[in-house]
Amino acid sequence: MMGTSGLILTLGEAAGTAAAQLADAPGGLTARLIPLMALLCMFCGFALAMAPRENEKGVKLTALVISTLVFLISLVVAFSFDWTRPGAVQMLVEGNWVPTLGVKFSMGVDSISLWLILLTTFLMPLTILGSFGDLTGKLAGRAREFYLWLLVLEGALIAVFAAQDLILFFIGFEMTLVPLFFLIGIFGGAQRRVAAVKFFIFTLAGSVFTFAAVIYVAYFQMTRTGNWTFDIGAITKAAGAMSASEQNWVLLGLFIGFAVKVPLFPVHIWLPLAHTEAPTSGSVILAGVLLKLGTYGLLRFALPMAPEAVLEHADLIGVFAVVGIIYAALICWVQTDIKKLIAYSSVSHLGFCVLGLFALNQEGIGGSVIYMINHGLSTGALFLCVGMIYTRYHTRQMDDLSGLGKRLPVWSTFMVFFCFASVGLPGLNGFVGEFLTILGAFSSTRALGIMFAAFASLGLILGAIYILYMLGKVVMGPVKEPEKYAGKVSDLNFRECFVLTPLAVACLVLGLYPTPMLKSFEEPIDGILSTYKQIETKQAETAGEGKGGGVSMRRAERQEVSP
Amino acid sequence: MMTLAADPLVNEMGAKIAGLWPELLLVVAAFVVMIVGLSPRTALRQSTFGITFVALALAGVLAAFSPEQVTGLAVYTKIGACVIGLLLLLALAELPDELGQNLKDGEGRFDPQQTHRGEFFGFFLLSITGVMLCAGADDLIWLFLALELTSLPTYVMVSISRRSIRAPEAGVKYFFLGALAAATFLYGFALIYGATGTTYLSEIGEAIARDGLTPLATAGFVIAILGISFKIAAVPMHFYAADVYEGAATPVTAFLAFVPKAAGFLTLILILDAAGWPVFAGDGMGGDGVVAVVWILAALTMVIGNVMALLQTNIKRVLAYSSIAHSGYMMVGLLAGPGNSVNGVSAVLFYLIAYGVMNVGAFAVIGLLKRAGEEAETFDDLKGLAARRPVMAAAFAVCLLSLTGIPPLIGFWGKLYLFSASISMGYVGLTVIALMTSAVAAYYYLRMIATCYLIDPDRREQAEISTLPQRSLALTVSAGLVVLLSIGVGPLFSGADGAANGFGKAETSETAKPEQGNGAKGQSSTEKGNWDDERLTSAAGR
Amino acid sequence: MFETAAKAVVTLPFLSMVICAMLAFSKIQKTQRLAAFITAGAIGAAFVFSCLLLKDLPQVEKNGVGAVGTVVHYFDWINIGDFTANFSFYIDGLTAIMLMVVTGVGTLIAVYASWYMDGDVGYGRFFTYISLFIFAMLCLVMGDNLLLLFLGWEGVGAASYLLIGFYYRKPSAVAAAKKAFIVNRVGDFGFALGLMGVFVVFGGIQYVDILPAAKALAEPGMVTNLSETQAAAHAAATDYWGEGKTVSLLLLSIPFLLMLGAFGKSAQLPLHVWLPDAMEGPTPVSALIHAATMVTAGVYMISRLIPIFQLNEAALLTVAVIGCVTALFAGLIALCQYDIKRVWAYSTVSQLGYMFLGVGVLGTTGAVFHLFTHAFFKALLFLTAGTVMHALAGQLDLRKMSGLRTKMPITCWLMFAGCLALAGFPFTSGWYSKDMILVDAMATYPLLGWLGILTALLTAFYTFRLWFKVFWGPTDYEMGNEHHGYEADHHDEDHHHHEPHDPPMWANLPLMVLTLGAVAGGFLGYGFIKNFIGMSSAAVPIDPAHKVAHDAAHAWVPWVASAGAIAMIGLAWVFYVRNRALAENCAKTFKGAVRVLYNKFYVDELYDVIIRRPLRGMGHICHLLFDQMLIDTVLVGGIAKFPRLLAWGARPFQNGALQGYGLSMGAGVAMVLFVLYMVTK
Amino acid sequence: MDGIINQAVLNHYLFTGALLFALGMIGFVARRNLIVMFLCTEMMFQGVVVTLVAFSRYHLNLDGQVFVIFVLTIAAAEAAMALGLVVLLFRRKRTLDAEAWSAMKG
Repeated sequence: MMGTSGLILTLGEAAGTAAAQLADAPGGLTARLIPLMALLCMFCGFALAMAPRENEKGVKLTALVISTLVFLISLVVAFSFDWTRPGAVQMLVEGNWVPTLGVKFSMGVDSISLWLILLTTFLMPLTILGSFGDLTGKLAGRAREFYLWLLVLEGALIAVFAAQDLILFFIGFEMTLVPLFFLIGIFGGAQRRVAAVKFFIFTLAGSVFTFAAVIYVAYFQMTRTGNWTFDIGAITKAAGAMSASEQNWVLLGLFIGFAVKVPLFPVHIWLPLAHTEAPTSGSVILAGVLLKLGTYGLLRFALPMAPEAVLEHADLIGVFAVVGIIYAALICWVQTDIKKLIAYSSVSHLGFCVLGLFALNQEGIGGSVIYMINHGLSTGALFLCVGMIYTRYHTRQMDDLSGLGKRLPVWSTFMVFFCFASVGLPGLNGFVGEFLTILGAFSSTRALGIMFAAFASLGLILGAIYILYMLGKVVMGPVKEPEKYAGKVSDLNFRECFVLTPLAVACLVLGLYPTPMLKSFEEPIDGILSTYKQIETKQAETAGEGKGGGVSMRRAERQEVSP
Repeated sequence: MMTLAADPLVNEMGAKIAGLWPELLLVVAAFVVMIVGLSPRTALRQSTFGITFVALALAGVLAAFSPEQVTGLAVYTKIGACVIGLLLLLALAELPDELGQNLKDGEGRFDPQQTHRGEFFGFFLLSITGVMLCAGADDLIWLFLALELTSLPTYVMVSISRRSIRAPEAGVKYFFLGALAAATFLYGFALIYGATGTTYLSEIGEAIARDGLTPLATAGFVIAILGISFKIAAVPMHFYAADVYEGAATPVTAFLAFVPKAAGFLTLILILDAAGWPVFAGDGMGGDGVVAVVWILAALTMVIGNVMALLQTNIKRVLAYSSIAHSGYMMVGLLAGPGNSVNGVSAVLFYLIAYGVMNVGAFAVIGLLKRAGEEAETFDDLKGLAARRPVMAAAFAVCLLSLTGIPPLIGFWGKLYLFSASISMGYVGLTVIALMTSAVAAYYYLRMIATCYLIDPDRREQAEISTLPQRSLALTVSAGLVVLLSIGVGPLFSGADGAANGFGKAETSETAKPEQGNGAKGQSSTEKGNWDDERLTSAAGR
Repeated sequence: MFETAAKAVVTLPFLSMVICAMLAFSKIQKTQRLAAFITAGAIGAAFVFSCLLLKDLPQVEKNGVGAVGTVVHYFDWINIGDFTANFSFYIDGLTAIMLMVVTGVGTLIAVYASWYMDGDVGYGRFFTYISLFIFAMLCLVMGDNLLLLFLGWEGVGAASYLLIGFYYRKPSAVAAAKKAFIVNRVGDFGFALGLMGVFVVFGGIQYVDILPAAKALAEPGMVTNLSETQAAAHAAATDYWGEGKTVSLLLLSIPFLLMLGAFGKSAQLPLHVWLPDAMEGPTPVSALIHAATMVTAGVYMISRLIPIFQLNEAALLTVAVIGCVTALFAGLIALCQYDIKRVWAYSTVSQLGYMFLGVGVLGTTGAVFHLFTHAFFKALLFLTAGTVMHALAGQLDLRKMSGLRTKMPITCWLMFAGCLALAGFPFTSGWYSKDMILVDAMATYPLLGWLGILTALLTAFYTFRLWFKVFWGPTDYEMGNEHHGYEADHHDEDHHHHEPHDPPMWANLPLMVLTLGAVAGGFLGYGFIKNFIGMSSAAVPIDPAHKVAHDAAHAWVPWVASAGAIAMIGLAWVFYVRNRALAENCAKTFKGAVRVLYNKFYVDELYDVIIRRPLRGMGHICHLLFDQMLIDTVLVGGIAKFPRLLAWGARPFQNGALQGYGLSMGAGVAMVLFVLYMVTK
Repeated sequence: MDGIINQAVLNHYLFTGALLFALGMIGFVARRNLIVMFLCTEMMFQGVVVTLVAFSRYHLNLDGQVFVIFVLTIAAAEAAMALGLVVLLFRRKRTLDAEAWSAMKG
């Protein structure tokens, strides 16, 4: 009889085989560093729960050390990555998890994943260091939980970006909700409970559609090959053969979940609330990395799995993105809470990201990916800056604060710098992505077009308006502080400078020398675009027989000319 | 399909008994417990728990070494029932003492009329025996008896589980409506028998394959399904669930949420199997009706279960409605049947065990909360739990998140399995409903977690947390199992898959299916004409 | 050497910026002084390196083909797919001229500023910004592609923002800084789109690719050996969309889009509003950024891309008309302003209008020449105005000063030289360059030419109105109440502010150099500029014979203009020296006109009403109505309420009564059977 | 075994069974006394029993009748339980009105 050997026995057996499979992965230790990072974060995170409650300092330091260690490991990964073939999934570790459904524990990176992992591991130690002064008052003594959830979050994020199995991706994707739920719910502001629940439910409600689509695509793959697998490569390869209507449904399913996560207008409504209520570290990671899960998902799954549907609906999605850009920017302008303003600006910025993705060309997608990273750095830094103000004045209202340039010159310098990065000043990092995404939309021959670029560019103007409005109120103007703290606050201390400086350097370096990163994106993007090229050649062939058709003709002519 | 030969004359008593050792052991243990429970000696009375525990554990081991002829389904169920039975037993262990029946320390005078200890554990064992028997059933009569064996003890357990006036109320509702439902599915059984002329499931299956689902058979199956949906607390037989779950003592509620449900699902699997998984009957075989009914019931069950839970303030009622909703999810898997690539039956079996484990954890926490000696069961009582008892809260949260279906916890795997099965059978719409309702479900599960973690305890409002070692152990073990099974989910998957292997797999493998279909059709077309003759010959054979 | 020099020119200000920033952070007052030395030194060194480039330029040019400049690759910037934009420099005659202006004037102003800003707490910060500005400006003029130009373009915008808002606690300064950046962004919006259009049409954004390709498009016969990319661009441009129509539209719209950028940066109508307000910044900033260098970037850009503008006649005409109208418009406003710096600001707008008129009529030589000379005399005028302001503790109101000639004679005569050049007095630099533009304009569009002459008369009048008012008449003045940009606290009032006086000699030295440029820049630079423009991509090929004929036919234009200017100077003398009451009577007579001019034609108010308020209103609507009401409450709230609604519907069946449950169950069974009957029927 | 009943006769029996079943259900809903309600469920069981016996005769096998014996046994067991339960309830509230037991709802 099947399955008669007793649950416990089989369980132990499976654990043994899984461990053996992990240990047998080719390529020695370096090949196994990626799962190591994720698991290290998870285990150490949960282990923090056992730390003594009184020893806050120890907990903080432990968290810092672990996250720094993970950052170092990720650097090792980056250095052992073969940059000559960035499109290939490298350092792949595979182990069977659920053989019945072909679910595997498989992690590996290509250049896009690797950069995003680096972003995560880079931001996390800084965030942790930045949060050292945050847990005061009622929250004193709860450092354990705080750092526990931060580390678990980091582990989940690494797992998402490294996952080469759809289910593993989805696990990471959903698992990020739990730590953030607690981070917002326990350590947040006045409305923290509402915000946490809204964040959780909203994202979960979106992702159930993604889940359905994922299962459907996996099922479709099964009908083609006869084996269940959730291997991303295999599924992506098979998915292109879906019929047009299937693709439409799959795209819809994937899109709903990822759009909520991005968040795209009009499902962005959870974000401002979550951000305003979240503690600084939560906001940093939320804006810096978590939102990118949405665009990353779109890039990894929606684009390659439903190419025909994407071609058909890219314009519609583009409209949402562009409307979101302008709409959120306008809203930013009327905010009174600095943090809310930055939160809404994220909505606006991520609109560019989505727009670039659906331009379906190198410039657009490459721009979008680099925008993910750049937005993570600059917006993360802005949230840190706002957090530093909040720990000093316990307010984030622009009406209460003014002329801080006089009181906190160092802080103001950083603030202005990151604002410029965020507003897309050339030479700083924000510009690269913003420009390339608009350029992609402008020059795309597959979707979107000039009008999309034109309206998106309005975002540039509005972006300047709201950011300068905020700077003008907070950094500049006559000095005004809440009376309680007037004249009592001091400028950034060494620790805070130490948190912001690496971010500033990264912003500058990525603004002036993004080419290596961009070049490393080309190959993976080519992989995604190859599906579209195939469709176009197919259409061109059929069009060649019959009458000339719009998109393919344009593309074909260009190709004739360029070589 | 079934390993036993179809002809009852070949039915060797010995072979059958050999497959029933675990059940026999439990029945014997039940009688022993009942007798020992009446002993005036405290030590002996207190040994009831030990006896029960050992018996269950032994039964599990025995089940694991079942002889060949026992079906995979039965083995899986028996082991699962024993494991979860052990968990439930841990949760239940202190219940008789809580009732204050002057048994614990032998203080006061011994009054046999006042002690339910023996009955409690005895009935517990009998009910579990019923589930085990369900899984091995090959006959409608056996099925009926097994179902009743599962249910009847639970009526008593509910009624005597608490001193509160709510317990008898729950008991009366449960018992009367249970009788109504029993009559209903019995009526369905009668019609099935009428339509096919036999009570043997395998023969019913053959008859259906031969004649298709005649209207009479369809009616029989549908009525049977409706009746059994009482056991699984599915629409339209779900009304009792919330009241009964609320009224019964919490550990008993946990018991109710698993044991009758498991029996119900096993029965459904068996009779749907006999019906030839109406899905495949498809065109001309008359299965549409059954499919439509199950589809609608599954959808309604999920929707009603989840939305009603939103309105509750009593946690037990919330979990009751959530239990209804989970039945709905499992019905989705049931509808998929053996499926054409993912076995929906094995998904259901998997989910049953998964649900059992996380369910015990969730109820155990509530069982530990007290207010003035009575059960504390509102949301307010959860406030600040995390601050006071972090481990307990964490275990609770793990179970609830698993119930929500947050990956990678076991509830997620269960849903993945169920919904893969249903999507691969083309029930995309139903799956989407399921997923949407599970997002709704997230709200109330999250509300519980949020109450534990996010609301600061108010000294005056705090509920007491009793220190019941065994119930705490039940909580810890089930939370631990949730985590363990979540990570090492593969074996449970293959176990469930093996258990469901008997269903449909062979038929659906690419080569076999068309042949069978043709064969069945051909047969039915040729033999429909001389139905009467055949009837006569078969009668003569008897 | 050539390459190293080119790289050094850009790198030095960048390093200076970094060092100055560190000094500023160090907060040690003593080291702050160092910032000025470093900045001035870096810019000066950049000037020297620019000269080296200049020296090498002709030799390099000889090896090049036609007017194609030399490309110096520094490092990769943004490369992905087909898109390439590197940190590379394109060096030709036009670049050289701009380098001279930027680094030359920049050095002088940095030296002046080291005196002017002395004692300000933000001393280090100021020079950090100045270095940043110079760095960005150099990227702007040296970039070999449109994106690097754009980097500089936005970079100078940011520097300008920081410098205008230098006195950041003054609300007016903050508002002005914001306005400058945002209005510039409006222009940049067009510029960015134009840039993308260039990429789509020409397949690249490097000058080496696009300029020849554009020329080839304009005159298909002229270039025979098209390179691969150019051929591609050509093919793509003629029939890119497969219809032949859309792209030509795109191609035709590119100049308009780019133009928008130029109008923003160079403060032309309708985007001129920011420049006068930008005078909130320290005066050296006004001189450097808002007169000499940054605001001329638009002129530089159009000159650089003149082949692309030539593809669309209408675009050129638009540039010319806008330039001309702006010149007149700003000149009129300048007549009635009382703030010295504002007068000069409007004068700058007006002079920039001339330059646009110049490029609009394809007189790039004249336009760039005027850019060159204007840099000198306008910088001089601003710095002298700054001296006055410094002397009078921030006093800028013409009505509150008079006869300062006796108090600060050097300043008086320095400014006089600048005024002459601005007014176009014969043989001063302004005369040469302005009249070159007027000749070109008269030859192409006589109407614009006459308007230009009219503007020249206005220029002469308002220039000398100011000079006469400030330095002539009875000595009388009222001290301002400002100390380094802010309202002075009385207790720390500086003593040497009580008596207006000239700055020390070393601070005046830069002014003298500028004076030299203003007076002699014309006849010294004439050949130089012409030669260099000829060696650059801005050269417009014109039939030489035709040109000579034209010039001969319009030889009268300079003389008419200068005669008029002298007459207007005389008029100003009458009004503001001889009989000041007359001027006041005049003003009273034309009260309405004066008020309109004083209020700058109410353009700011108009923009406020038709753009800013509606936009902000939209923001409120989006936030309150759409976001909070519609999406959050109605949509999301509605969806969230829906399950509860269902539950309320189902609740009555859960009434707790045994029979009720029995009934519900029975009814349920009956309904299911009914459904079954319907399905299987 | 003799006396095969034909379709028509079977239908009569089936109708009788169904009627008993339905009457039982109606009675369950309509009556308020717990004992009567229980008797109604017994009536439903008897409806099933009639049906089973009829089918048994129709099919000419004994499965149905065997089934009936077990059903009756279970019904007896339930009756015993019902009695116990009714006593328990009566002790608590001194009434057998089903309406008295509807505290929990919602």
